[in-house]
Amino acid sequence: MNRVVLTELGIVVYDGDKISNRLPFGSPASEYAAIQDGSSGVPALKSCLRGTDATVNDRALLRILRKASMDVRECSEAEAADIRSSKLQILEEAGFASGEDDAMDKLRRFALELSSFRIAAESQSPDLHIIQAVGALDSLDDAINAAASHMREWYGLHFPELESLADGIPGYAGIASAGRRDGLSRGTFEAAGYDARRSEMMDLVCGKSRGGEISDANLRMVQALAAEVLALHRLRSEMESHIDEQMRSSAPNVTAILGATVGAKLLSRAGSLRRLASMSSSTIQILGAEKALFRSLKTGSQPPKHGLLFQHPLVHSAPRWQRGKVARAVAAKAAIAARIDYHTGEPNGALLQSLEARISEISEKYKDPPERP
Amino acid sequence: MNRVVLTELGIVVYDGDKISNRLPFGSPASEYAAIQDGSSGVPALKSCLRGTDATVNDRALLRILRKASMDVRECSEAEAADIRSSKLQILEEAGFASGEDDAMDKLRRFALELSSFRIAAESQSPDLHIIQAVGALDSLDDAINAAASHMREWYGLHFPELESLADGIPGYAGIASAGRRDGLSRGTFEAAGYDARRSEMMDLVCGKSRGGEISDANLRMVQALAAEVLALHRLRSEMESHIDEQMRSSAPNVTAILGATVGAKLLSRAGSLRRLASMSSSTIQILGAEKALFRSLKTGSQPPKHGLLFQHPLVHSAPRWQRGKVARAVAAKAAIAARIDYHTGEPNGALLQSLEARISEISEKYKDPPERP
Amino acid sequence: MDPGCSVYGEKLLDRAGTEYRLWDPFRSKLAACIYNGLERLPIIPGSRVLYLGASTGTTASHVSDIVGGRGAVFAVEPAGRVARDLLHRVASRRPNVIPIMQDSRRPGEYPGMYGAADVVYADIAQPDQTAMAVANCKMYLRAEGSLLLVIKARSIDSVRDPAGVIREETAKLEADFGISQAVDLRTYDRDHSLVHAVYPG
Amino acid sequence: MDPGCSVYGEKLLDRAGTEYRLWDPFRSKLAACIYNGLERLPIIPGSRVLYLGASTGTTASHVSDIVGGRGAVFAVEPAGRVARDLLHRVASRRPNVIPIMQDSRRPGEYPGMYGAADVVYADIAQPDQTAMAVANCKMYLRAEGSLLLVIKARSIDSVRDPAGVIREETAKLEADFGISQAVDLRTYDRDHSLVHAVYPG
Repeated sequence: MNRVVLTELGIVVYDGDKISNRLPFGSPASEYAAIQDGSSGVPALKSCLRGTDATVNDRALLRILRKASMDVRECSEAEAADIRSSKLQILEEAGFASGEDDAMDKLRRFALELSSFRIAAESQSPDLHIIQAVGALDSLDDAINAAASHMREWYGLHFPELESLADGIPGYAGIASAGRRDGLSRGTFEAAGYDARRSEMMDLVCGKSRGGEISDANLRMVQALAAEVLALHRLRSEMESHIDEQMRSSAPNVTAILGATVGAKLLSRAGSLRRLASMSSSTIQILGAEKALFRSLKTGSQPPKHGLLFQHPLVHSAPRWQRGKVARAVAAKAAIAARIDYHTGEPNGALLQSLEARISEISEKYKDPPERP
Repeated sequence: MNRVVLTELGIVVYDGDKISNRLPFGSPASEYAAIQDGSSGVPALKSCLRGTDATVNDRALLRILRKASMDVRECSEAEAADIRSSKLQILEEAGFASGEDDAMDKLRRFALELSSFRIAAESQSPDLHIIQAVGALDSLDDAINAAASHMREWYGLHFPELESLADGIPGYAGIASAGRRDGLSRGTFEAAGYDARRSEMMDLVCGKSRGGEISDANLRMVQALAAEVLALHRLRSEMESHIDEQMRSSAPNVTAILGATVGAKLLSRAGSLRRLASMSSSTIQILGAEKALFRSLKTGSQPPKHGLLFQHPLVHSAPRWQRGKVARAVAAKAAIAARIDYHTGEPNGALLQSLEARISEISEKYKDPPERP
Repeated sequence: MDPGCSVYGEKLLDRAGTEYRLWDPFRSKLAACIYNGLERLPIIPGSRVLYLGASTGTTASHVSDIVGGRGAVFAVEPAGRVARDLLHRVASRRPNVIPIMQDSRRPGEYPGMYGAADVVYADIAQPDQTAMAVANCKMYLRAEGSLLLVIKARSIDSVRDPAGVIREETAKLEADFGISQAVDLRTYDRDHSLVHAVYPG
Repeated sequence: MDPGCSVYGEKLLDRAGTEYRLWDPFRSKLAACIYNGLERLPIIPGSRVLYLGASTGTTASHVSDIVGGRGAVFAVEPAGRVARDLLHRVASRRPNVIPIMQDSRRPGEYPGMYGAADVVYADIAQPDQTAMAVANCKMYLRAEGSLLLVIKARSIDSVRDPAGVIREETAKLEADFGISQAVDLRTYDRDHSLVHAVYPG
């Protein structure tokens, strides 16, 4: 029985107590990392082991060998412990280091380099990018609202009647971009997205507007502002679609349970998918309600029933007395979803089904509001 | 001696107590307003008065007739009072109304129409537009800072070392727009506005960056964000230039004393040039420090020495113990400047000279800090 | 004077076929003054009221209701957003309101004004409010007419003790008026008083 | 171990030719613990310390100074921004620090770790922190080695009474360890305790 031992500096194959093969790494951190992520083929090791069975001390290496249909199994915990405690001797024996001091030195250098790789890899982790996008989305919303409010007030000096008729930001911006009142027609209003009736009303008030004239210079600035509002609005839509796409692809279960938007916000509040996956379901339930939580701890009042989770349609559309239970059910499934997404990323349809069943149960069982004491 | 009486519904010319000419207005509000703003030529009246002298009850009409070199002077206060109290009879006598009830009705309709004109005219008043621009400028600043912060953090996942090297928002945005690290060169950094030395440093760290890879989809969003930051930055600059231009043209004295930016902010806080012009110099001194003012009233502590005025270079660069006096001097001149700008809009160079003299005086007289008690 | 229309969100009530409007003392200083014990309200049906600082028309609309079809409210407010509301929501809808878009410091230039006023109601938040009101009274207020002057202490001097400011302003009237009553608008408006003064003419 | 370099802004002092670093109890829980009366610090020159939750390396840098050139600090922190600081500002500059970018829940996967530890120092803000620390001790802590476990009550249960939480967590150790001392980190960190437990092996 061969024993395959993966070390930081190379692979050693033991036949009994003797070393039968030694396969040092030219670039230890890269090659070790390649084995961990399954991208390495370890051809040299495979040819060493042809036709024999072996125990392997590392799961990633085990998977690679199994994929190549080799007869391998995981070594025992006792053996793993033994390898861990005699690491330095193994490295010296295998000739990967000239002595214990050299082994310690090489191991440290390996650790520095591998750490660097892992940090780089982590920073390309999709969840971090999603969190950035969510932050940008919130800021875009703030920017759009502020800019649109100024645009309405400013253009409103010229055409005040438009304020109550032109709801919606891109609609108003479309009209303001078109310039002075005397240049606007039903066509302009319709092009801005309003229906025939609304456009006709706008055209009517436009002719009788009591707003003041606007100078060329000021008009130019208002139109520039309106154009910017439209540009921000477009970017915001793109950002939202991007988040939706990314959530579906890198956190499919969280997306199935919470939806892309709420899921991304929870992700953002947690800081990473890893952190979200390590949260208990009660933590997830109140993520976003920290102020209310601490207040309840101070004053001894009831703790909050839900934080960001309130934005989930299932929670906020439930009758008031059911919300706590619904939030708890959603949070429980979300916690599981996050763990699945972190560890495997494979979609699991049963989760959503199970949640829907539980929600029906709640809405049946607690159909009537509780009696007032 | 003729007596010219301007009424809301037309002009009446009296020879002694008899009416010698009646000149009704076809469109009372428009024609009355045209006389008030001096745009009317009143040819009919001028031919009535040819070769005679006359008293006139309205200053605007007086100016028009004087410009045509007619021999006219203002009527006495007694006569003005008489006209005011017998307005209805005058209108009936002159045939502008069929009776007192009709006169009252016509006067009210006149008032509604003239009010409408005045409101429209006021809303095209340049100071209101400046106030809109100032508000938009503040919001643009907030939007730029927020978007730039996200851009830096997001692109920083890919190229973290850039954070400390690329100061300034348009510079960083220029680099982030250019895409992945491997596509950046010294030329990119220089094009973004950095000098040769800085660009070389950036190129160096770029090659050794420990940032993660970035997917096409995420890169596209970051680049869109960077492009938006640049667009907002450009709009902001335009807005600032616009405010500067407008302030110089419609409030030249306030601009001379306070500068365009501080002047526009004070204007914004006051709500209009009319309101700023009706403020006392002590109110102007603390505009913007209302919270501190009310706090001092509640707690009995010292009231604030300056509000927005602190942003004026003369105030914040003065030694601490001189600031109150400097702020008072600036506020005093600003109050006068606002009144001149509201009433005539004519630049007055003496104001600034007088302020500068006072500032020198303060800096001489109070050269040394007061002794500590 | 404008049935079916609520000017500032006040409740409309129907009593025996006549519509009444609830007059809110937290929104209208004149109502506050009445609540706090104004002995005699000189504004009656048929009064001609010169209203300085009519603002968006909240109180002016109630004055319009009181003076009725034979009275008149000359509502003075400088052109601006506030005046726009006054025009659209009050003056254009009520046949007895005449809007005058002018600064109260220029009483000689009130297009639409005619005759003398029975009452001058002045609610202007400016440091020179009292002098302004007096000038308007001298030009328009009939003999034995009333001045109802709202004194806002903080507009006149934001640092001094309000009671002292109010006393001082009231004293400025004594030269030309007989002071009838001074009502503190406490509960509804802090550091405000309304002075009822009669003009001998 | 890294002269001339301040890791977290701490003061560097020169005494008789040797550079010392000021150890701030408000920044480092181990320092706080010593200030609050830790009787015996098991970390000595030459110690091999497995540090779970090394964060940005504030405390780890001081441990590195104590254990010196013949000791080792295996600093475990999952890859991320915090770990990046640990790597650049502490691990890469100190020859006795070995960075291991891994979740402390996976002690079997610590590349760079070798041999047994004399001390396991665990400062992880997670609900299952105690179980995590115990698993690491069973795998790496030598007989008669010490566990220094920071217990953060709020991370374990944000609603319960902290003292109760700390008692409960300490009780979980009693099965496998001899409790040497529990130090309240009050003044420096609210609702935190550091427990010194000895592992019989």
